Amino acid sequence: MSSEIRLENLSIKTRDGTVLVRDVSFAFGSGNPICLIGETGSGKSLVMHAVMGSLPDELICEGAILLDGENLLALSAAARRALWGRKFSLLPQEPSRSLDPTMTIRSQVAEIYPALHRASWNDAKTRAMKDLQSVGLDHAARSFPFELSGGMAQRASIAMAHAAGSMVLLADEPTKGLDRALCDVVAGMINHEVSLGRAVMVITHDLELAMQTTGMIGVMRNGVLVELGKADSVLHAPVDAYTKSLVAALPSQWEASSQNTHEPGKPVIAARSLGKSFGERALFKELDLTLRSGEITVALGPSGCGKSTLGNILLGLIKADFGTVERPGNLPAFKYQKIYQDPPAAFIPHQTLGDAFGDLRKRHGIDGASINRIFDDLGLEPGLLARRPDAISGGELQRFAIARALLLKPAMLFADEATSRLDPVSQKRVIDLLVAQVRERNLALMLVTHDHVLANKIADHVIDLSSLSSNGEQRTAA
Amino acid sequence: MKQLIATRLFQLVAVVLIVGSISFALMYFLPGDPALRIAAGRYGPDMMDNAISDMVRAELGLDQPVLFRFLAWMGDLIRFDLGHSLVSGAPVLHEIALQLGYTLWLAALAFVLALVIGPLVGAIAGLFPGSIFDRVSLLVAVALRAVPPFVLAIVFMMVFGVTLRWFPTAGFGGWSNMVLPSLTLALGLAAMSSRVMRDAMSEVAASPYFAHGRYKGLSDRTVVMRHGIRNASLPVVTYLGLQMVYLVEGVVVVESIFAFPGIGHALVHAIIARDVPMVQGTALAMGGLFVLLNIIVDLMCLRLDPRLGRRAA
Amino acid sequence: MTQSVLRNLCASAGILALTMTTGFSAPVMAAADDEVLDIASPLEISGLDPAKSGYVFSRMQAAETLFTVNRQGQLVPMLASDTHVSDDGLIWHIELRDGVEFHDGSAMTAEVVASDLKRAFDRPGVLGRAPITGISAEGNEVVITLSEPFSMLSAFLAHYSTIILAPKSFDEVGDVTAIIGTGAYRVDEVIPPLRVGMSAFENWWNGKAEIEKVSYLAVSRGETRAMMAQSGDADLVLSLLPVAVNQLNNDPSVNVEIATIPRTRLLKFDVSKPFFDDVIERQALSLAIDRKAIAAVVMRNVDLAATQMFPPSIVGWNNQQIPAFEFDPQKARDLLAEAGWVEGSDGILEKDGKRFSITLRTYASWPDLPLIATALQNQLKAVGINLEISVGSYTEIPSGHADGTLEIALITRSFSMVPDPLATVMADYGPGGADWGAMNWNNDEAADLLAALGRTTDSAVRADMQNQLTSILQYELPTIPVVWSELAVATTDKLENLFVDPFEQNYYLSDLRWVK
Amino acid sequence: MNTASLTHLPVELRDGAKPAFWQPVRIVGAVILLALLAFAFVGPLVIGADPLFQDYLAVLVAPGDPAHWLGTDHFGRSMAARLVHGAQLSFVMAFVTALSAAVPGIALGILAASRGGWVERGLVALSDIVLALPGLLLVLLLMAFAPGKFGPLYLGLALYLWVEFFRVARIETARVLALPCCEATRLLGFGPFYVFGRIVLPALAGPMMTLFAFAMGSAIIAVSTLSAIHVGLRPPTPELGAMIVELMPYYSEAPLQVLMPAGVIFLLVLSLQLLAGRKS
Repeated sequence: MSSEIRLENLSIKTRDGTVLVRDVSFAFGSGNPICLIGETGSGKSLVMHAVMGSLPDELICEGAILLDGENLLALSAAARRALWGRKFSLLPQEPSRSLDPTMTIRSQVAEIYPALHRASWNDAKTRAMKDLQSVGLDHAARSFPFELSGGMAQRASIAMAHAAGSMVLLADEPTKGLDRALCDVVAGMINHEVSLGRAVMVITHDLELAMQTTGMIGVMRNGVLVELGKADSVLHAPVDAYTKSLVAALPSQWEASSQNTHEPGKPVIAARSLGKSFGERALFKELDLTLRSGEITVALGPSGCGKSTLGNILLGLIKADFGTVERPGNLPAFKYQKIYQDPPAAFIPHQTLGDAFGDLRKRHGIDGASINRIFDDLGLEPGLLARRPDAISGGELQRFAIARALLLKPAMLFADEATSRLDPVSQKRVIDLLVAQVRERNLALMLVTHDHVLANKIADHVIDLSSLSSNGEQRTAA
Repeated sequence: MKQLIATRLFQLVAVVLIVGSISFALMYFLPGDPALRIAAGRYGPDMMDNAISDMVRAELGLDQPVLFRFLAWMGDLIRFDLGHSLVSGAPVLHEIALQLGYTLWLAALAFVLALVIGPLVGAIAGLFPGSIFDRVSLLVAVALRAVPPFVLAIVFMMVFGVTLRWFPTAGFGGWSNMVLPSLTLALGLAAMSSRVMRDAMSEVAASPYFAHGRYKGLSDRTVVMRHGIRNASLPVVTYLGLQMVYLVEGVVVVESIFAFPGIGHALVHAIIARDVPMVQGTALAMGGLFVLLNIIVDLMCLRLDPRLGRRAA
Repeated sequence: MTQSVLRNLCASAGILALTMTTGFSAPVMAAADDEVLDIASPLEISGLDPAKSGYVFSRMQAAETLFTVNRQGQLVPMLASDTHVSDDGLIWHIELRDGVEFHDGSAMTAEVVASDLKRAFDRPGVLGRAPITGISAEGNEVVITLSEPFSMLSAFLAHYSTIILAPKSFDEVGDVTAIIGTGAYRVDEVIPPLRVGMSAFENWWNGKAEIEKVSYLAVSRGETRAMMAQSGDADLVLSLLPVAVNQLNNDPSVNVEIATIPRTRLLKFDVSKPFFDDVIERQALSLAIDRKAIAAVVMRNVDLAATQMFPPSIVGWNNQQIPAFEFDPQKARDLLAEAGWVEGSDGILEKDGKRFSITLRTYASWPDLPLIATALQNQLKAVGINLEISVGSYTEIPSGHADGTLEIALITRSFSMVPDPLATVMADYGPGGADWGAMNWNNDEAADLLAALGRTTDSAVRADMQNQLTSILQYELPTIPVVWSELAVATTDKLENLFVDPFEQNYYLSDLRWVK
Repeated sequence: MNTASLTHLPVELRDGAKPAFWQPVRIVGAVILLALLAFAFVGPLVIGADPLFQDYLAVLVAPGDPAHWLGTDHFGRSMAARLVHGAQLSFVMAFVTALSAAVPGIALGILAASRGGWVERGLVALSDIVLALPGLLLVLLLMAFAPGKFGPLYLGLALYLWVEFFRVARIETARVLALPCCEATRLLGFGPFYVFGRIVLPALAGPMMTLFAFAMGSAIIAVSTLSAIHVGLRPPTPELGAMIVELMPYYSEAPLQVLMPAGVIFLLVLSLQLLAGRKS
């Protein structure tokens, strides 16, 4: 059987009438998947939850969502609920967090059969094993979610979709927090599902993933579907301005940053024969590197290979097992700053940015002018200062983090996967800013990423730690 | 696992030593001459006089220097010789062995009741945070904690014993006698654990895996049963471990009100008669009981949370 | 390590298993409608030794003494049948009742009785206070020889610490392992400290008890006892709280019987302390106490206000001639002023720089004592005396008496421990006083009277001496009586023929009957 | 049971400013608490009656009587007067107890979490031991030194109430210190005091408030429980816990009087509980 979902002028409002999504129309179905792209808050996940029927009660849908001609919006909440699993399955984002931590994945798959297909438990167990085989997880049937890598967890949730036997598959940012290698794996799995004849809808800000999924691409911005078309046409001949900027934001599209030609700057950090291992697994050994002012060093490698650890050792946050770290001209500690992977986590949750910067000024006697200057440089509007971190989009917050660091006139910046959680546009913006600041203020930047393309575009030096890292797909370091 | 039990045992040993020292200190510092207290305890206030107490002093060697007596005291303790009750003159160990039985039954029943009531109420409240049920359960929980256990006990006696005549008001020996005392204890426990469960449950209910369970197509009931209760009960079980204190001490009052011959009852009377060896013995029994119950709780946690299990393994 | 761990675990598991089983060895507490007579009483069984809880077994008619007190309060033989005292009063021949059988079927012989009494004499207890030089058996007579005439011997032999037990009751070292008496009821089980189960003894020398089975439960809290009476969980409830009496009187299914008992709540104080060294100070103290109010509020019965030391129920000691205690705060103030106490700035009396502020010790074993203390505190404040109340263990009274730290204490004293009040009075008001009597009070006249009373057996002569003694106590006030006591007993209406023994010697269970 | 959270709303729509501290629940709590404090501290001035004055002609008067609007106790003492004075004493004592339990408890908890290592292990072991000791024993020991005084009684309670503060404080502190924002803050050159002041303490505030509420409650309850077994009884001083015990025997004649002190304790715990916020 095949199924088709058609959205007609779908609008989503809050009870007080604010429009979050306006007049979105598109269709997807068996053999022709769709991939909705857009930054956080563009409304793409609202659309997905509208299709799923899992929007919070505070939100109202207008228009129509037709499943094989039947308008789902006309159905009662209970009736929508009845479709979950049977017709719709949802691949959660960060699946390792979406699986019950205290239950083996096998029984988490198995439990679906009695619930949906009135199967006996023994029957369920055997069928669950088959599902796990189909995604190549039979060896891990008895393991718990915390023992799985992101990719394995994602496959487990696909196995659950299989178990449910639903024809419609909604994937919610399936590559969030995964490194490139895993992203490709996930993309492969999704295509496989498509080939199995499922109607697949993927929402993501990961253009790479979008490219790998054949079918339609919809680009959303501020709740409007700005562009809709075949994947390759959208990605190679974008019409809408925003789509253009999106495509342009792809690292592959960047023009290589002006390699610094002038003579090497003075060393800021010098590490000799560093060695570090977790348990019996050696991350790296006999590693020498020197960070020089005005230079960009990129540490490359899949998750868990120890590139973040390396940075933390240089910052003095972790002790190395072997080797030494020298800081010429012994500057105060705060001259070595760090930009975090997950911006909100780097800010004090209940403190407004205004207070945060206020305290920073007091602590280091910074004059207001320089703050405003940096805000201008980074294109940050002071209006946001009244907000708390969780109320600011990742891109902006990351730029505040950079501003915060730069205010201390650092000698060295360590950017730990600083852009992996941002949509392409924000990512490009942040990277551009960093590069600009490095050149301008002549500071040393160490950037950790798993994106080769990005690395090659901006790096003066590249350290590839994957060579030292052991197995490629083990637990993703959050 | 090993390490876990080792810690608990260390706890037990420390408890024994400290209880021993405190008890000795009590014996020494309590107002009045210990020999007199012993005599009074043995022969009743009307009978007792200083003549008898002199005899007792000689008999128990209470005229030796303090340090000597302390060492002797601890020595006996380590050989697990708890001495004789000042009141009945029977060996403390023997008396406790008898009383512990009753208390264990009471404690066990109360524990089970609390495990049924508290988490159940808490789970419902947690699934509907802010609902009427949630608010009412909060009020009741606070009320139960604001009323001394013995008041609760009296109320139960009046309602279930005198008015309804469902259960015997006091006494011991049969299941029916256990109901009111254990209920009195259980409600106090349940009051708190229900709140813990409530918070745990509302957290779990907001967790992505709970949502995913529903997206998988499981009914609310199934999700709550398979993914809700189990995860939410983790903090509750740990918490109950702490609350054993409440249970063990609740026993004290409840038993003496319901004329139930457990260690709690014994402790009360030991205290009133300043029967220090019994105080020490019962205190040790309670300490031991607490540690034991906590070992059980630890094991339950291991069972409930595979993460702990794998780490311990 | 693990080895020991495992061993420890097994051990604790073992103890668990063992103790768990004890939980339900006892029979289910009988409900009201069955044939078992359920008794609830505050008295706990602290041990089997007669000196400790003999009174439980004697009152429950499990074990009996040679003599006892009849319903009129006269001392009469029980296991004894007849007594001959030599003319010099130094040799007592006590003839035993024939055909008395212990619960284990063995016969009560003079040898058995003699050894029981020897044991009671050697161990702490009243008998030790008697001037006994020898106890022996002759035929079916027990012969007791004295160093000096002792009128109270038969009374002492009615004390619960002298109950007669079969030889099988004792182990080799002479400790009591079971109560095998001669009484109307055989002890089936004892679960210290709370329960005794008994059944009627067919071959009781005085016939057979009406009610087949008796179950005794010690319930320390008065509230609980009252509820057990109401709920019918207990057929016979002893010593109800005064409050409970009113409450139960309104309950048709419960009958309440009350008897005044020879027990007095009194103030004991150190007469050598400057607060009490002058007799008019003690009289002032007595005048400041509103006994009627206390009796009404705490005891719930105005008639319990003490007019003198001994309640009317104690024949021969309650003295009609002497004037009753009065309540007159003004007069109290005048007397205190006369004694040199002047009101200080804070309204508390002072005398050469010393405040009349004293600590009153009392204990809660009798629930009304702290209440009375509270009332006294309030009443004495009115005449400028400040009381600090410290509720502790009763043991702090004798110890305070011994080490002289005791200033004033509120205690309760029974005069029927030994059926002849003289036994108690002699100890308490002899030279220097005693733990539960006067403190540092010396009165030669009283001392002589007591000594004489001890020797005299002629009741007429005694009565006269007793009157002199009581009037001395009334005027001298070595201790200040506050209120008398009564014993309130509740029974279901299904029970008849109850007699409440004012001397607390016997519950007369053997006479109780179910209403047909 | 709505599990879908609003996280997929555009951030612009989320309430950026701090959520108001004065939510209705808190206001209710504050109002009750203020009322109680007024009752306990202003009451004595308003109600002239002497809590110790006994009127044997008006014993156990039912509430609502013109002369005694809250009735009288078994000595004819004005319940109103005794309640206000009792509340005052109990509140102060309970507060002192809870405080003397909370301060060391929290301090040690933070110390253990931030130091770690043997310091932490030692403190944890200590707390485990104290937990396993029947609190009664500690109280008794202190009572032995000063029989019939409230001070040592409450101190004895504090001796084992601190443990719960310690445990929660330790776990919570450890959790917070592990957050990246602490690392970030330190990197930005802020000292440990700033980290504690701005990150740890705010995070601790909520749970600690709740513990405090219950600690105060348990302190009063413990006192009454102890007086029920004649420990620390000290007539005629009015103290809520002891009052319950004193009035207990009269439950059938004056049930309301028995419930009054309990009611005051209930309101106290409830108000603090509401004030503390959701977690319990």
